[in-house]
Amino acid sequence: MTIAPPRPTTDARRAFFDARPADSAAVDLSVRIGSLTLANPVMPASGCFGPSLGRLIPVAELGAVVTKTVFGTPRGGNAAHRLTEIRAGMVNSVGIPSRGAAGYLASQHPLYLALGVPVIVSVGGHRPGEYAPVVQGLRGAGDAYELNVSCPNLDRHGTDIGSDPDAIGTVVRLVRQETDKPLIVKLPVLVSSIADCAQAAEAAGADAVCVANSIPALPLTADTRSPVLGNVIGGLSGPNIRPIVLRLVWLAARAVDIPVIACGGIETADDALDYFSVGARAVQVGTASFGRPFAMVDITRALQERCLAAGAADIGELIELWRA
Amino acid sequence: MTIAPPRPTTDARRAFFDARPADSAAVDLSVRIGSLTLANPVMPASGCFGPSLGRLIPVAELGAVVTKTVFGTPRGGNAAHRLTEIRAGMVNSVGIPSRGAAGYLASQHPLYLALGVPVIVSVGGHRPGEYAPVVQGLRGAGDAYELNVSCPNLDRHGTDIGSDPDAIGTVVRLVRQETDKPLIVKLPVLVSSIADCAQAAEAAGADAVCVANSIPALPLTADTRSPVLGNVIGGLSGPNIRPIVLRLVWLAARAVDIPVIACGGIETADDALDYFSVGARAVQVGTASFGRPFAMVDITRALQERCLAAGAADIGELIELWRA
Amino acid sequence: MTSTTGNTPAAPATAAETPAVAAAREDLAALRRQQAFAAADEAALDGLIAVRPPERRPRPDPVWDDAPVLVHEVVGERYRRLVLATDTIATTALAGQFLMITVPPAEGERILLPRPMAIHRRHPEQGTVEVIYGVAGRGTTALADVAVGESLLVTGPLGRGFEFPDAAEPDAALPTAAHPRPARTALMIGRGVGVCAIMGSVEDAARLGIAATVVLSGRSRANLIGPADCAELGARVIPVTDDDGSSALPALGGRLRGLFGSAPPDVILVCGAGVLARLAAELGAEWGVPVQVSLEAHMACGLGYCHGCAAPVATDPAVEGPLVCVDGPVFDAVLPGG
Amino acid sequence: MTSTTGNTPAAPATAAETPAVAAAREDLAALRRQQAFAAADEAALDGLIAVRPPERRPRPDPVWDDAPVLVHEVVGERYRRLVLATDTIATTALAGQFLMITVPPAEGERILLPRPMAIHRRHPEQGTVEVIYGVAGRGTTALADVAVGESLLVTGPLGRGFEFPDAAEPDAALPTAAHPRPARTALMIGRGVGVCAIMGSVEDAARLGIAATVVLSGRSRANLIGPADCAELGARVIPVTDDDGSSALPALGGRLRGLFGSAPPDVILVCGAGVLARLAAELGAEWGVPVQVSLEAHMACGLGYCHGCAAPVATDPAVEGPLVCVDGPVFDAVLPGG
Ligand SMILES: Cc1cc2nc3c(=O)[nH]c(=O)nc-3n(C[C@H](O)[C@H](O)[C@H](O)COP(=O)(O)OP(=O)(O)OC[C@H]3O[C@@H](n4cnc5c(N)ncnc54)[C@H](O)[C@@H]3O)c2cc1C
Ligand SMILES: Cc1cc2nc3c(=O)[nH]c(=O)nc-3n(C[C@H](O)[C@H](O)[C@H](O)COP(=O)(O)OP(=O)(O)OC[C@H]3O[C@@H](n4cnc5c(N)ncnc54)[C@H](O)[C@@H]3O)c2cc1C
Ligand SMILES: Cc1cc2nc3c(=O)[nH]c(=O)nc-3n(C[C@H](O)[C@H](O)[C@H](O)COP(=O)(O)O)c2cc1C
Ligand SMILES: Cc1cc2nc3c(=O)[nH]c(=O)nc-3n(C[C@H](O)[C@H](O)[C@H](O)COP(=O)(O)O)c2cc1C
Ligand code: FES
Ligand code: FES
Repeated sequence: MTIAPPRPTTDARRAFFDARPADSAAVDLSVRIGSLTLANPVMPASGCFGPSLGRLIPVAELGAVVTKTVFGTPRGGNAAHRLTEIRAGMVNSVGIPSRGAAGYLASQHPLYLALGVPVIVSVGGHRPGEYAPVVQGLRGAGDAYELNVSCPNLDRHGTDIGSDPDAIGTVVRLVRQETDKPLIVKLPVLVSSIADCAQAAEAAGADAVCVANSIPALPLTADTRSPVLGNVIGGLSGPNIRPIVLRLVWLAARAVDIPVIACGGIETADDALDYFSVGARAVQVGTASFGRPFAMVDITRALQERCLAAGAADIGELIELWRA
Repeated sequence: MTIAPPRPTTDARRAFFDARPADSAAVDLSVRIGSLTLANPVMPASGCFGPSLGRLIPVAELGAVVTKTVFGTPRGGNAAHRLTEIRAGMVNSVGIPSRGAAGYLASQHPLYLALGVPVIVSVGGHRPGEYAPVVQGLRGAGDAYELNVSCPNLDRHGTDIGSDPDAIGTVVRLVRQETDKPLIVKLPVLVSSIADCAQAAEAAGADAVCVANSIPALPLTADTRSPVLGNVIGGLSGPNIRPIVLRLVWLAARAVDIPVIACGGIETADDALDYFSVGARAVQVGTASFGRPFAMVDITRALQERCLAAGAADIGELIELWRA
Repeated sequence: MTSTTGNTPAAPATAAETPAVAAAREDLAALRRQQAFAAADEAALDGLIAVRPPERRPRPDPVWDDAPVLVHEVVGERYRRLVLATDTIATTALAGQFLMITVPPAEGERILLPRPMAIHRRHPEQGTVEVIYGVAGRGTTALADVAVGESLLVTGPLGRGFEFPDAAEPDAALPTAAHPRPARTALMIGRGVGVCAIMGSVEDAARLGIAATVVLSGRSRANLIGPADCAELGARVIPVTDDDGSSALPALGGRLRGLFGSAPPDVILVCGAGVLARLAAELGAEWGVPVQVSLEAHMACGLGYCHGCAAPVATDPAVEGPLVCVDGPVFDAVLPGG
Repeated sequence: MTSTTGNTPAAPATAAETPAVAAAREDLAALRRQQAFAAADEAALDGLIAVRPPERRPRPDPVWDDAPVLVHEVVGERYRRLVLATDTIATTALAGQFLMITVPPAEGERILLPRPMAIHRRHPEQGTVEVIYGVAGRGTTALADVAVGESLLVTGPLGRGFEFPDAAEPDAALPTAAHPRPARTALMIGRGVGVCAIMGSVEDAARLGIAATVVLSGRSRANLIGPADCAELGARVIPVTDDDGSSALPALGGRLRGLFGSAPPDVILVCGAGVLARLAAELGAEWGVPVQVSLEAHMACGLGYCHGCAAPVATDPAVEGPLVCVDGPVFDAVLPGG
């Protein structure tokens, strides 16, 4: 067996890394989430990113990374199928497998740290009291925490914690006792009043809200009309949820003074600008990264280029220009 | 000026009327909503039907018709644009113009009565107490009432009445004092717990729930990112909302014993069967009628044919056959 | 979002401007022009629109049909022409009525709402109608993919069209304000695809012996709709275009005043731009002749039941205003206070 | 929903049965057969799958690339072959690794998730790879529309492929349970598009001088994937098909026992059906040779971060099980308790 000497090969990924634009002093994309300043407002959505993406895209060009939701104790995931794609969009019911806070610290956090951008650790629980112990278990790891309250509340026959403003307040207050780091509350879509939920988070001391998680849905097979997903129900994501989430972001941004981070169906800089124009201050990209791993970096670069080209110093100015 | 003698002309509408299938004694599509028996489980969604459709389709083949929502006092509609179509679906913010109960009785109800099928009058209000007076004002007209509780509750800073189980209960109890006719409560999508809402309706004496109304959304123009709709917010409808509503119907059907009427993105008999397979007992067709006015009648006919062909006596048997 | 620029225009170009920056500036300038145009067009209709008095004859019953596509071809640089075989509609449609065309699903593109389109020509003998449309967005883009031989689901004829004064009853009565004298001459003004709405009236004029003068307005000669139709129908054509400035409002108004000042037409029919409707209303007021205008609105049903197509008529907020699909698309255009 | 039929099959046909009823009955019967087949295939994997011991050599780094489509043609009756120019992947991919192919948007059809596809052939000299796929649903239907000359966004090489025992270090050590003797002969079994996953190993066998016997299974001769590839690579082919019964499990098992009973292969590699994986595991147990199987799962990322591709391996509910995209797609297949 002879081993051929390696010859230089080429691929589009390499060219993409090389095309990194120069930072322009004329454009300021930075955004503050509490005490944390992000260099730009683009980050992945929780569960739609992993350190292994660092081999495919220049993660350092993002404003931050967000981890998959970490629970207090280890959990397996749901039965297969865990995801599918239907005409309406992607539907997933991964079930948030987690190695627990200790497992995350040992095996995942070092990989996230190595990426060189702020790490926002997503934290989950199935009772309002379960979040603070996870944050405690993380022992200060992470630059901010995103509290994923789109989880069934086992104290209240399975209604989402995040659909109950009181429960949101409890979660935030308890976590606040554990950490001074910025807290982001990630809200569900199916709530009676997104304004009430966002205000509950703000009043309890959250530094930002993320609007929103995926929309619960039930995909059926075409032949026998049985559930596609092992868990029957999954979360719908992708571009078709964008007009629904745009309204929620608009309402939330009018209801609170803390920044609103938009999440839902963002694929391009235009989609991000839609959200900025209704009041978002940062964006998260989920489903789009699967088909186009470089989507987030593309958006970051395009935001800078658009501001530059329009002579706008920041995104706020860019939006004002259209409306002039 | 000479007037040409009329010559016989032909069109597909005429052929469709003529193709009316014979009723088969072997198949029973009937469904009971309280004291009312519908010959089949297919009807229009409120706001997506008018007596003028009777010129285009054999309305007598439907199980019932549902009127546009009637309010107590006359209201204009929203500013233009009142509707648009985006990739995610249709979005409307008609604003429910209404001539009030008296105006409906005088100018609309006679046209509905002439259609020869049960008339379900949709009733709206902006406070829980506003529904019963409308029903009173209808003076017994209509075979059943659908209470459209997807309206902002002016008593509670604009949160939908239908997202609050207590308010739902109040609406139903007050209307029940006015009428013995079947009451259907039409629920919104953006609620914390559809099961709680459906149970509140059932407990207060409703005969059925309709799941669900359109999903609030905010469409923006591509160029200046300004709202397309005069009212900024509109209701998203059409096939992309189906997987979201399927889950709600599944949850509602498990939560209550009264029939669940499914509404959301139904275009074909297959779509209707999806809903039947998760527990719906009747279906409403909205957006699909705009593009294919005969969609509802097509579904009714196809349900009968499928049962016949599979040797099933009713839709329940048809579904069991796949699962066997 | 805070901004320091407020309403100031984009900063002027500097020597160091890159091509990307220059392109973005041009985009922004184009957007501004378009915004200004749309705003002017909308403002022009302000207070101008009134529902027409009740019709004297019932409208034809609408039907839906699976209409085979006999011709589907590019017209000029911007438009496409469809010839549809749809016997009942071709035979019954009145001038200025419209169709709802359901765009068939293709390659996963699903268009939910039918698209309203004027009936450009009726050929009752052949049982066909013609539609001319511009590719504007998702729906018309998908429509452009339909092949000859396929069928389109169409519903029509819909709405209330243009009517010549007393044309229905040519020898009815002496002219009064409510019943002006039967039309003997007519001025039609159409711009872009708006020409399609008035072509049925050009057909009627030819049939009724009314002398028709048709202003065809568009960006350029190559993009005018209707010259051949007008020639066939024996109408006098006044082509006006943006590229030579002849379509500009003052120029066009001056020309029409010159042509008709001494012998005004008996009626003015207009479609295709709010500013043209206002010009027509001004001329109508000067000449004391009625003006009818065909309007557009986003539509879902076309039959008056979805309440989606509010006409731009100010009404009591507790009363629903007129609907473009059943009370129009043709309305009276009367100068506010006129 | 109440039902009186419960689990009884559809009523037998009567004399008065109409063609529509007969067709519906046939549909129902086909659905039942398909359900039974899918259930058997899933059940066959039960308890069979185990994660392979750690690799001795690191996997190649995945990249993404805009890969021009050089060939896109129909193969047999049911499949399509893509030749993609993607230099780094062609040069680095290991046998049994796969790509994620992003289906480009077309005519409004938006496919969000990339589709996992085995690398059927690697041509490092040309910098190309081949993929063969069947049109299954929305994604592959849209993929079939991609024209030669367009580019496809692909990510790869991904996952853990097939490995010959100690092929990486052919002269490493004496055979033990953990380190079986270096392969000199190999049996590969592929069915349908599952053949694609094993063809890289047929390539490796040719390069390493391992005698390969390849069972190609499919519905009919015209639908077999791989005969030409195997001929080119000098592998012995055993074609088996459904239409002549040769692909039936007992027939195939008997034939392989006859061929290999006295001189078993050093390894069995299998892909394309759960029931074939179980047959291979049975043969492996009889012959005392290792069996590797490549599995499918719905995937989003292909990189181990979305946790969407759970492998069918029972684990402690508090511990996440293996993922097909990074712990597989190739796993060990060991009879339960074997
Ligand atoms: C009575 C009537 C007659 C018409 N006749 C013609 C004609 O003969 N030729 C022609 O080219 N066009 C005509 N139009 C305009 C035509 O309907 C629109 O260009 C078309 O609906 C645009 O659809 P789209 O999907 O391509 O655009 P999009 O912008 O993607 O459409 C989004 C939504 O807005 C609606 N919409 C957008 N623009 C218009 C508009 N101008 N009018 C009404 N709805 C709109 C669409 O129907 C759709 O629901 C007519 C409109 C009306 C109301
Ligand atoms: C590692 C691996 C290698 C594969 N190699 C090949 C190959 O070489 N040739 C080939 O034809 N097929 C191969 N497949 C299967 C191929 O990925 C599916 O046929 C394809 O994803 C179906 O997509 P669709 O949109 O046409 O079907 P749809 O049923 O519309 O897909 C709906 C969703 O389910 C997923 N899905 C459906 N079926 C499968 C499946 N069998 N496997 C994985 N996901 C599925 C889709 O990706 C999509 O997310 C492979 C699968 C895996 C996991
Ligand atoms: C595969 C997958 C896994 C996800 N996991 C999580 C999670 O662990 N925690 C969380 O808060 N959201 C999770 N989400 C939701 C996303 O973060 C995001 O809110 C949602 O997908 C909507 O954004 P998108 O349309 O851009 O995908 C997940 C989504 C997907 C598709
Ligand atoms: C134009 C339009 C008008 C509507 N008006 C009403 C209404 O008056 N009352 C009501 O309860 N729902 C109304 N709806 C909601 C529909 O009844 C239905 O719940 C929704 O459209 C979802 O069904 P679909 O996807 O089949 O359209 C309206 C929907 C549309 C599209
Ligand atoms: S389009 Fe429906 S009312 Fe006019
Ligand atoms: S496909 Fe994402 S973890 Fe395997």
